[in-house]
Amino acid sequence: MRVDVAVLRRDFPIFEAQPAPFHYLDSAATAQICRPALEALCRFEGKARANVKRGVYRLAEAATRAFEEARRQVARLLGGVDPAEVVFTAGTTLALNLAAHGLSPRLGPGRRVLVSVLEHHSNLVPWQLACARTGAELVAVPATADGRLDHEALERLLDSRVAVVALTHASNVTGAVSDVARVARAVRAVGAVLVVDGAQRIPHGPVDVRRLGCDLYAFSGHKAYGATGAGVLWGRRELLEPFPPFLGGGEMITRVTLAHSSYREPPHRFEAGTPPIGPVLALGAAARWMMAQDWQALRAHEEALTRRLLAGLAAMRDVRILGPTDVGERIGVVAFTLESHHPHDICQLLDERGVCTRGGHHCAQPLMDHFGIEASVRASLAPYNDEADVDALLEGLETVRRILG
Amino acid sequence: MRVDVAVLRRDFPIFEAQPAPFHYLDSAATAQICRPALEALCRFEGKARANVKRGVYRLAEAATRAFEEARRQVARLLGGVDPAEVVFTAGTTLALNLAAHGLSPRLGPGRRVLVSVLEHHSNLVPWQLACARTGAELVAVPATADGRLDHEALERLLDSRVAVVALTHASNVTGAVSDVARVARAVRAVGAVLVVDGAQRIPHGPVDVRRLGCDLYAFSGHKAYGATGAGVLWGRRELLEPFPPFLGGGEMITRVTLAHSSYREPPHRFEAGTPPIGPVLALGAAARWMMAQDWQALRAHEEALTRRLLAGLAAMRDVRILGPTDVGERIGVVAFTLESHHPHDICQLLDERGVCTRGGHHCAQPLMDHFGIEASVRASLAPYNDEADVDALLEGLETVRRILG
Amino acid sequence: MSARLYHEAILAEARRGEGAGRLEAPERVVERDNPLCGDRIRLEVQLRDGRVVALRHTTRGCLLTRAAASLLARLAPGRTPAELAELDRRLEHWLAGAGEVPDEALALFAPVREVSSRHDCVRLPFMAAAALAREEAS
Amino acid sequence: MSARLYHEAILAEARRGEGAGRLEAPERVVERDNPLCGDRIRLEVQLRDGRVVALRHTTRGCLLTRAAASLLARLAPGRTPAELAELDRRLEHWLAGAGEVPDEALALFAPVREVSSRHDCVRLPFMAAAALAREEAS
Ligand SMILES: Cc1ncc(COP(=O)(O)O)c(C=O)c1O
Ligand SMILES: Cc1ncc(COP(=O)(O)O)c(C=O)c1O
Repeated sequence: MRVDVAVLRRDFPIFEAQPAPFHYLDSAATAQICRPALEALCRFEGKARANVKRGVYRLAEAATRAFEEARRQVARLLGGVDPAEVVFTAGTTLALNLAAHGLSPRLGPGRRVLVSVLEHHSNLVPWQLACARTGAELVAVPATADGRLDHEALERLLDSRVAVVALTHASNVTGAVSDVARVARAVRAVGAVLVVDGAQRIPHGPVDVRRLGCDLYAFSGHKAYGATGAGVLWGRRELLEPFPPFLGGGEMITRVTLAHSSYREPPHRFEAGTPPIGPVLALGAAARWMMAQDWQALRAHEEALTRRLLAGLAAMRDVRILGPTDVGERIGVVAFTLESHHPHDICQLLDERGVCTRGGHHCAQPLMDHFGIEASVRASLAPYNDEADVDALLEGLETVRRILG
Repeated sequence: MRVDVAVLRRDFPIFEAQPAPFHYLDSAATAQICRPALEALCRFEGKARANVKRGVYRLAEAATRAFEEARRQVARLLGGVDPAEVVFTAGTTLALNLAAHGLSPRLGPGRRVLVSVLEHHSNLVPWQLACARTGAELVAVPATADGRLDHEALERLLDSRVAVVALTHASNVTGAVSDVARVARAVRAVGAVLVVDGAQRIPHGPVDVRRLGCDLYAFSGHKAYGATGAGVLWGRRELLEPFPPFLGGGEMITRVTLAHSSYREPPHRFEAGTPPIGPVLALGAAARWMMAQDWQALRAHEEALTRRLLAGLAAMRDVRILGPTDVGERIGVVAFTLESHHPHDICQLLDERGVCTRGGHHCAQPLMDHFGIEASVRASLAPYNDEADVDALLEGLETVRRILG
Repeated sequence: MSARLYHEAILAEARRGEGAGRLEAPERVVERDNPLCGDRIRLEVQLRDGRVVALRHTTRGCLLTRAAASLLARLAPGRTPAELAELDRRLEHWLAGAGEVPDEALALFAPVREVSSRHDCVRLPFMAAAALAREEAS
Repeated sequence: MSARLYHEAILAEARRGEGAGRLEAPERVVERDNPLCGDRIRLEVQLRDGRVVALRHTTRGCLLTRAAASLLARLAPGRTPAELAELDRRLEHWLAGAGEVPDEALALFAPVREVSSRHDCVRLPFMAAAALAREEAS
């Protein structure tokens, strides 16, 4: 099945709204929202709003039902897990902070947390803070020269001191996809917990977290065709059960006196206060949209575009590509540098032709250090991209050279 | 100026969408969204989405500009504070957890945190957790028999041991509004910090936080005619400046290496990861909508409705009103019990007539204990309510009696 | 819809309040909160040969919870804690729209099936009874 | 719009790179990051009677930052740190659309005023210079 991008774009309202040329190649920063998610959001906020979890009037009951239905949709997207294992958060960043807080009782002097140099700051800074708090040691797993996780190095670092391994499923810079199943077996063998940052991987298709064998999995709605404001931490029930409360507030308690509070079971214990109901409903609708797609076809489409982009870049003088060149090992997130031009200047001039790309360190400074650079240009693909988008970028780079010399 | 509710309701799309009868009296749980907020939300998410704070292409730049403009609107709503003092969060609950975390360095054995028995769990549990972490002592400020803050008792409790005083501006159960300016003077005299939970007060009109003299002020967008998913912590710059980072992630750092991170100045230090951009834009639009209203007229309107509701309830046998009866001392949040019927049964039957109210402990169990009850019914007013709403509730209560005996 | 909820049989059962009160010397005590409204039930139980021989409850709750507590008091004697846990499980499913009513005596809750916000009100006494089994197991 | 940004004067100024390099024995050193892109500038300064007599910079940045650094190197000598802080303040305002260009030499940045995402690129060297004054004050 070939993907008909024109048809697929009908599911994404932005393409009607933005004037041509509009080559959106920044989906790794935020993807565009799909129509069902936008409709769920706007319908709830504008036409049917009530708070969830406690009201008995029909509007409130319907809101609660829709909220729990969103949880079921996300559970399906993650391979059919128990919905009670799906915790709604404000995004990946909050989810990973919750994970680091919840696992803190396992940390302490003599214990280690492994993170890779590929990590986004959101899967690094929370562990730095947790280590500083508990006295555990943060240890870096190196990357290969082409920006993949160094699986052998990781395995050498795994021993009984390791309490937690926190890794990104797919890098937001190099696009490299790690072999989480392989890592999970090795991590389990030393009795450690595996936390996976799925923010970049989920937008490229459903993930069976149980099959992968990880313990916790985080992602954001806005990168997965939902709305800004909501995300997910999935966790194995046995692991979440003993997590101490993180944020205190309404809805997460069973009983409160001034002296003492007792806390509800997961997921409610971790959903303090009014949740981002509209964004959660959008996330549920986006998950359902994702489940309805033909991911084999979308994957082939993405690989073809990635190949075209990589080949076009490789054919240019002084371009350095920051990730693996084998499209089987990566998603369509492609970062690169031009030797003689700064990423910001490049992105600025690409915008001139309606090409939206991102320049900077992409919240992955340790990886920039690994490559010995400060910043790069990143083009990231989603199902709604086509060859014209890729070609506009490649032609745009020629113009950049012409203008900046 | 009399308020023309029919005109005002045109600003609230829900009233077109919900079939009559629709008497929404649950605005204290979540208010309905105003049209400009809904439009800002749906427009951004559906037609103009890009991530904020870093992109240089025009769509991203416009998103960043809109985001910072929302900050300025909120700064105006709070009396014209410095926008850099406005931290966007996921809601009041997260804002208060951030406050408790940020103030933790001031806590420790021998230090005290005062909270009142009027507090919502979101302004209580974070302080319990902070006290448990630091060894500080949590001390309760009592309420009066009619559910107001006992100002004298608070003043007697203030001494040099007190590091933090955390109080609600208006109770979400009794509607009582505390004299924050008076409290602030007394708190300042002992060198403590005053944290105010403004979640219930803000929806009833702009607040000049500098004039009040408090140090930190929290509220939620969804209770103030914005969207779910965003809230605010305002803090005096000198106070926020030394706050340690709370959530770790992207956008809150200046530089990250694996060994060490350095953090940006407020507000960015506290806005880790992708913020809830759509909900923040909605909050900004709601703040602007609020600033355009005639609050003197709206206040008079609310007082008249509150008086009508209180009088109607007082005229019924076996009704107990849980707040002050002087409408000058309260907002239109009215909780009550019927001696012989349970709040859930009452709310369920009120829904029959399209009357949306809330039954339960309202996340204020210590206050329920104060009143010696488990739960109550709460009707809460917003500018879009009218006499028909109040009368539908009062008549509904008669029906409840008829059905349940 | 909700008026149907408060039909005569439920009101009567709630008023009857079968088993309300306390035992002289209870062998087992369970307390259970409904976190959403603060409702609370306290069960006091006497067992013989692993089966309930006496059950009393102190219930602070809505009509549905009180009717359910009264029914529990009638259904519990003669059952094991494990059987009560199974009863709760089947009650949960039936309320959610799946399967048969777990006991004819509970059929009066049929209108509650459409009102998901109140399922936990009906279940509270049965969840408390199910907790007896969990305590036993641990 | 952004093509206008890269007009000849800016490109030439960036290429000129006035003041690039290091001082033999700098009296004061300031480093400053642009947290958004990781760009960095290091200023080395020599003062006499409270005025800058020599300034060198090591700049890793985009064309705008490099052009601005070059201009700073030309504007700084003879000024006090407080005057440089004032220059940055006025540059910020001018970029934001208020007031006059703080120095004719900076007028080449006029097209940047419409591109708010790049204001900090232009300001980075001047913010670093302003930090000299803050250090002095503290
Ligand atoms: C007084 C008060 N504080 C805090 C909160 C918590 O607000 P949110 O649930 O939006 O975080 C509420 C709302 O439920 C409230 O009424
Ligand atoms: C790999 C990775 N992890 C985490 C994040 C953080 O996600 P969010 O900003 O939605 O919290 C991102 C996105 O920027 C990411 O790319």
